[in-house]
Amino acid sequence: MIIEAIREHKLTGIVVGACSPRMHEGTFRKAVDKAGINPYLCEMANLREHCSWVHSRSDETTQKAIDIVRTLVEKVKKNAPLFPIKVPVTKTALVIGGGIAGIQAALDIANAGHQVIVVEKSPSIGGHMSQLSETFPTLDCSQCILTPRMVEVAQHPNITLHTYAEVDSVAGFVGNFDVKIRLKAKSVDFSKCTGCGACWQKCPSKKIPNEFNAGLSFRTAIYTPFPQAVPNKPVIDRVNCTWFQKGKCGLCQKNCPAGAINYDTQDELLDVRVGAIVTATGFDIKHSDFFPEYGYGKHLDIIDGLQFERLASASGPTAGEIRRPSDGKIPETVVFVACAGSRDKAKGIEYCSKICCMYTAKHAMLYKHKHHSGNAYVFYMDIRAGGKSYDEFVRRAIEEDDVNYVRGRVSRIYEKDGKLMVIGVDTLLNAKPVTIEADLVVLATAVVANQEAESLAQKLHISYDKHHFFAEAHPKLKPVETNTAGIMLAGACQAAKDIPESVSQASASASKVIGLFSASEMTREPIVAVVNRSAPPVFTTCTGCFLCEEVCPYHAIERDEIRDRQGHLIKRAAKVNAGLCQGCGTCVAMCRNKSIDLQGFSNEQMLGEVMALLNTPF
Amino acid sequence: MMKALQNKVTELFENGTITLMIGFRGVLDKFAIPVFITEVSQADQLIWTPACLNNLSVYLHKSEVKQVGKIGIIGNAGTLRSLLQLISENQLKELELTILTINEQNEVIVFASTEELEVYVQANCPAYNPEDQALVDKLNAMTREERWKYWTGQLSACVKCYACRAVCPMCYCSVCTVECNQPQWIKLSSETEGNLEWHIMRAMHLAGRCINCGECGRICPAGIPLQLLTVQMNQEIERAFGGKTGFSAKSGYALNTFKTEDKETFIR
Amino acid sequence: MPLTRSKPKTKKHLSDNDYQMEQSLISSANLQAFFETLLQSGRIVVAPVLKQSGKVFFQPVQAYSEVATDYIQTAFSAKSVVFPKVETLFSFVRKDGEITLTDSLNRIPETVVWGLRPCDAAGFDYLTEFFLRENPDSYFKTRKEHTTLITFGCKEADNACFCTSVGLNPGNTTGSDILMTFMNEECYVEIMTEKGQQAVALAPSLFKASEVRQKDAFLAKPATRFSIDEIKDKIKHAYASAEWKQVSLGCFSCGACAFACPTCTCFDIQDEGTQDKGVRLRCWDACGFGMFTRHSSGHNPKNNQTERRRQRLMHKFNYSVDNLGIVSCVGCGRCIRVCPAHLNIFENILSVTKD
Amino acid sequence: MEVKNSYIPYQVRIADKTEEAPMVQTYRLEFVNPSDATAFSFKAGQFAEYGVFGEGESTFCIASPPTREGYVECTFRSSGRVTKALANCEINDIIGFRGPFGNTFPIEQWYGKNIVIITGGIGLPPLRCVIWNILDQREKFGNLTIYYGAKSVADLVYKKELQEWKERNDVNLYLTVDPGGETPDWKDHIGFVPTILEQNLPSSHNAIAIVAGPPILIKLGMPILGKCGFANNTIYTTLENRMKCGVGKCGHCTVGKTYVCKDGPVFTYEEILNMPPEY
Amino acid sequence: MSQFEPKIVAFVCNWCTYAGADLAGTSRTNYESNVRIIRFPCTGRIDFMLLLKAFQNGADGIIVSGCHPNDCHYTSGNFHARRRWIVFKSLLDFMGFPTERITFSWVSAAEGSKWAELVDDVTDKIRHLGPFEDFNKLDYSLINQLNDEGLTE
Repeated sequence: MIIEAIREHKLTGIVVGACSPRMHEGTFRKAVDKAGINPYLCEMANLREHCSWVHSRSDETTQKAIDIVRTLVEKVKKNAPLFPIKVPVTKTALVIGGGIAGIQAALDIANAGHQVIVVEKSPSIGGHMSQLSETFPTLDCSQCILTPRMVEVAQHPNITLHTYAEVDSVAGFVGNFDVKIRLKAKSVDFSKCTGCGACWQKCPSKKIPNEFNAGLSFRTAIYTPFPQAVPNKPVIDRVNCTWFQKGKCGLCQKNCPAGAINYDTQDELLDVRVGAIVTATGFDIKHSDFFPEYGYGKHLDIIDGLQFERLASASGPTAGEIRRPSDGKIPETVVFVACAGSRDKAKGIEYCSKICCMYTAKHAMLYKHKHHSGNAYVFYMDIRAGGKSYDEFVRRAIEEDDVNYVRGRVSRIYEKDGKLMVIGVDTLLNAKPVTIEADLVVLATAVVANQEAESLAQKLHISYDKHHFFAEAHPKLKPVETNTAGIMLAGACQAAKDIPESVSQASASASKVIGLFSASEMTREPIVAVVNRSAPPVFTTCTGCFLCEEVCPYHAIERDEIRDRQGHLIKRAAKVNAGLCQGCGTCVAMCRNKSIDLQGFSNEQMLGEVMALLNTPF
Repeated sequence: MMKALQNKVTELFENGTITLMIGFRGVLDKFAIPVFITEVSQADQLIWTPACLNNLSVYLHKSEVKQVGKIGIIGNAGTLRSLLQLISENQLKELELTILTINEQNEVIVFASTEELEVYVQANCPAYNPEDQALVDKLNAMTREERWKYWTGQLSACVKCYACRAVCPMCYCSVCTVECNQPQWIKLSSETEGNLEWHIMRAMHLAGRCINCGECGRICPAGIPLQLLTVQMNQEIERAFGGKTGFSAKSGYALNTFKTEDKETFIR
Repeated sequence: MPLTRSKPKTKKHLSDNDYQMEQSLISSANLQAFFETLLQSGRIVVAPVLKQSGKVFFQPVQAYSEVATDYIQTAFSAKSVVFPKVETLFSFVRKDGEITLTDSLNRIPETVVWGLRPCDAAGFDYLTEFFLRENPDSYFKTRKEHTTLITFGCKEADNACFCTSVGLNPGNTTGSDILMTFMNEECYVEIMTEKGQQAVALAPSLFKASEVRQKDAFLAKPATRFSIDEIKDKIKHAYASAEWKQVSLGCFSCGACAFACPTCTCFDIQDEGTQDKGVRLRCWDACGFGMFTRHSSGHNPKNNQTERRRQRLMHKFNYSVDNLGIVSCVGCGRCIRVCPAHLNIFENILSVTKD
Repeated sequence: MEVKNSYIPYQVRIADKTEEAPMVQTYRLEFVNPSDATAFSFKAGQFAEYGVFGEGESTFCIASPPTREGYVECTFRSSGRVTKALANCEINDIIGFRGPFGNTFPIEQWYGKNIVIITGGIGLPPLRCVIWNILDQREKFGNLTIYYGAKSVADLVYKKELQEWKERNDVNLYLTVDPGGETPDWKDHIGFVPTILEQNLPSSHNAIAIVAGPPILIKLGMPILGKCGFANNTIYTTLENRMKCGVGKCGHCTVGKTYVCKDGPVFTYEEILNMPPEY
Repeated sequence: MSQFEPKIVAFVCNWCTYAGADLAGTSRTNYESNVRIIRFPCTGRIDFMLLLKAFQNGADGIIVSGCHPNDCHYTSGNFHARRRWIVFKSLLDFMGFPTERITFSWVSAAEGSKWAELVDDVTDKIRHLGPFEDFNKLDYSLINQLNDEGLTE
């Protein structure tokens, strides 16, 4: 109908008297566009929410409606046709984090034919998944399915892998982020290193807790985190290296056949320009030392889930045999405690860690498979096994592998002549207190955000929740974007997730990136500020005081130098980077001589509205 | 002391430090007259008396002056402070400037660096003129109706000659808001309402930038004490956000920063 | 013998009226009575008033007590009575496509300006020539017709005064309707025009006839800075003088001089209000403003202060002579007193005409 | 005697609106009040003040010839507050019109002479008035040669009429656009007007020349004509300084002692040479 | 003649207060109809001159409202605005302008009811203050001075 009206009356501006522009501005502007008129010549008069719905007396309401329309008519008269802003897109993606989510995202984007840069802070990619023994619900070996992917990343022609590296700073905006990557000094020249391993075999400092094995074994100062590491080349952990601490030793250098060891390497800063960023920095877990009631992790045989994964893992410290850390005995009774910390306001972690129910069941199952005579108890609050063949999996644990599920919390664990007394309540058996003498206790400790999450979020200008999980742009409709355009989320950095979820979110964010890269230019809303430019001899009214620079929350104000044909500087003036500007207009109100104006809310438009709203004097 | 000044300037000319000296010459009634010296021979015109009131830094915005190249300028307290403020607002970048002053002890000082200037200013230049202070307090003591009557009465005499703007070192916009007519922010006619509008806007634009040299009030042909507006503004800003203007080349601008804890008692 | 201004014999001057001037006397004591008669006559009386700023301004007064007596010169001239700083040319209303215009000419009141200086009165003379000789200006015409000028000769002058340099003097009658000169306890009254006569006729009893008197002894003797005839001649060739740059360097390009000046006539025409309802105003403008001559294209014929200052001075001493036969500077010295940069017009004129 | 108040505008109605070039419009204006229409008359070269009530007035010449009565036409580029407001007017809107102001081209003195017209961009409108004035009484004049150029093909105004003039064999038209302003199908000259002029010098025999356009064109064009034999008093131009009152009072348009609005806008090169270069 | 109905102009930001007013609408909260809303992208965009213009053109009261601190859609617009208001208000106070006619407020997108209350309160307050005439009372050029009874000061 509007379209017809436009065509019939050759309209040059449109005011739609209807509902809130916040709701349907887009709709109507599209319609206007169809009619061949610049969409930005259409404004909406909010006659519903701001008028008819809130006032009873009809005469007043009508008067107000008239005023509102008149006001917007004045505005529209001053509207200028605007055109979407085109920003060139650098078709290279940055993936932060080399866990399964990062790997998946990187591969998807790379396979779509775009360049990808992967940054991983530890010496190898793989993340937590590489530590797992087997995965629910299929019980297939974690590394068996992960390692090929890791290798694929390393060998993919479109992927540049930076391990032992971190993001130092991020500038720029969607389409063109300028990222500084800090390549931490490895002290090993990877171009020479053959990965033979001579160095770490000779390394004297051998008593460093092995992160990969969750502290259940030791590693050397020069090390590769695990046998299947990618890249499978060592780095020197300078904090624990005698050479760097005491200035002597140098055994590794002496013993390196390739002469790859170089103690003098420094951190390097690498500048890259990327069009989009996928953050896949993953999660951490709480450790047993977090729980006073479980003895602050003093007792070696109270371990967390990851440690159990390593015990159960064929590549683990016990070569897959489940032996308790204290004395290496095979435990007869193992108690698994679900929701250790999670869903516990008192501990400041209200949320559910989501994966524990499943991996606890898996752990119990693995234990029973390896030690049929043993007893496995699981203390749980309730079982959350939503997901494809998840519940079946838990049932199997209970029914086929007769794991004893006790519904209740564990209030306390203490040691009594070599046994761990697990005090809990069975809420199903009319809240009868139960005590179990255990040899090993496995806490399904809460999943928490990565330690560096907050500082990274600040570097990226993305928001995060109070638990430091990164915030998605919209909980339902934009689950993988952040509210900073061009930055996506994948995996557990956004919230606790299991592998399949992480992978699918990774693919989702990859597809967002690929979508962004599908065009060489990206278009943005033209509601941005502009600094006037005019013909010589005026050039611009801006006097270059740059007091606007400071107010811009997006650093969109740039310093421009206006030169004549001979290249002599005529004046310095502000210039708005349309790619960065989000159109808040704070600079406009700031500018003393009105050299900056905001398209769509220009001085003329706003003043026009004010003037129209009120009857003028005389 | 004047001799010392003249000799110093002669020296500066001869060693090629400056090609133009902005200073003061002979007195007509109670006023020293700004003078632009381009040849050594004229150096003997220079004087320095309590009558040297003009804020010469204003001339640094004039294209005719900028073109001359190496400029020497002698400053009273107001001038020196405005120079610092102007530097902090990126206005003197292109200029080769040699800044002189004459201190309490009647010694000629040539500032070697902005830092030196800062030190001197912080030590020797007052933030406010006590008389303005007194007037401001007097006004604040009035009822709001009295103040309204006072200002509208004063401003009814304004003829919009823009002398206040012309002598203001901080009014350096190449095109002033009154001159941009799309939209026409300020009425050009000089009737009280339009005058009020103009002076409110001017005070707002100078709030937190004005260095209180008081020139606007001193030279107003209609005798309106305009400087009081900005004195009040600066004091308010100092109270609310801290910081003084014109004492450092890096003094920020109170209105383009904020603290999350800024007072908001007046906001409901 | 008082000087009168040299006028080209060719053109007859509008201000030359055929009224035969009369002299009379009024005692200083009776001045107040005369003043009050004028007030009572319903005329608006504009007189010098001392403001707290220490400056004296012309403004409408209600009582003789408000009138300042001890002043050399008012800050602004009285031209605003006939050429207001803001003047409504007409107001307009748009109603369903039709537009109605109404001018304000009929609202102009009968006014007396009291306490002008002879230089100001001479200024009115120039204004009359300027506004009425060619394309007569209705607004000025009406106001002038409704205005009576009562001038007081100057007892003292300061060193900004230079009327004697432009062919005037502290006792000259040009432009006045009545010129009063204090002579001890008496006030010598020269009634120059019919309007003057009408004013006096309001209170004839206060005046007594008098013979022609010599005023010079009772008048100030401002310094003479130059010979006007010499200047008028020399300035014809001064356009190209290199001195213009020097004399204009100090200029801040404000409008103070033009707005204080009794003979500056530049104005701007502006609309205020909306397209449906508003007024068209004319308000003072000044040739010193940077935007004064700027085209909308950005091109500016008088692009720097040198050219603009030259325009103003050349206009006063050369152009207006060529156009109207009058030096349009009356030597009141206001521009010197108000100039923020303390530029001095007679100094400037001398330096651009030297050698 | 009662003088006409020269500040009270006539009311004129926009009868027609043509877009000549980007931002350039031609309005045909008719007097609202018939008596005004009969009272009104003007001559080639005069200008007027066109006002949008509430926004202000703007100055441009009358672009239609006096030989066509009952209406006036004006052509303007929207650049400032007033011209923009003017451009936003619709057909049948009423605007203010003050004029005619200024002196005129001495058309009558040119009878029997060859006419050379040199103009650029938005300088054509004032001369369009002259051109039609001549064409409407073609027999009274000798050859008519027109040099006209603009920044680009799009910026040429009166495209239809240019076409018409081109086709007439009694008009000799040199069309040009600045280098870079041409379109693929552009057949005419490329280059700045003065250049084209120098390449095709007109004969000064029994001829008068009129130059109008941006100041630079006037400053460059007139000497060239001088070189090819035009006497300074046979070269005319029309100046367009900023104007407000139109009656020699407001002081904006002064060039030295000259008020462009009442002593001009039409000047001979001779007169120009005696003025300070303030236009 | 019914009681005086003030004209109130509300300068609001698009993301919080405007949305808040929308909410008031969708939840059918009834409030005074004296207010006219002008929508800005952000309180940071609101130029103090506009407030002045509104009063000049006959507004009796003004509401300026945006996001609560830290909630600004553009992170800091409202903080800058807040500073500007502090200074502007104190200038107007100093010049004797009746600043009680300007109400600054934070109204979030969720505070439909607060918006309604705000409008009602302000309308009520301005009703008591009466129409704003200080500007109209001002003398208008010398010609009017001459016609007026005497002068200010």
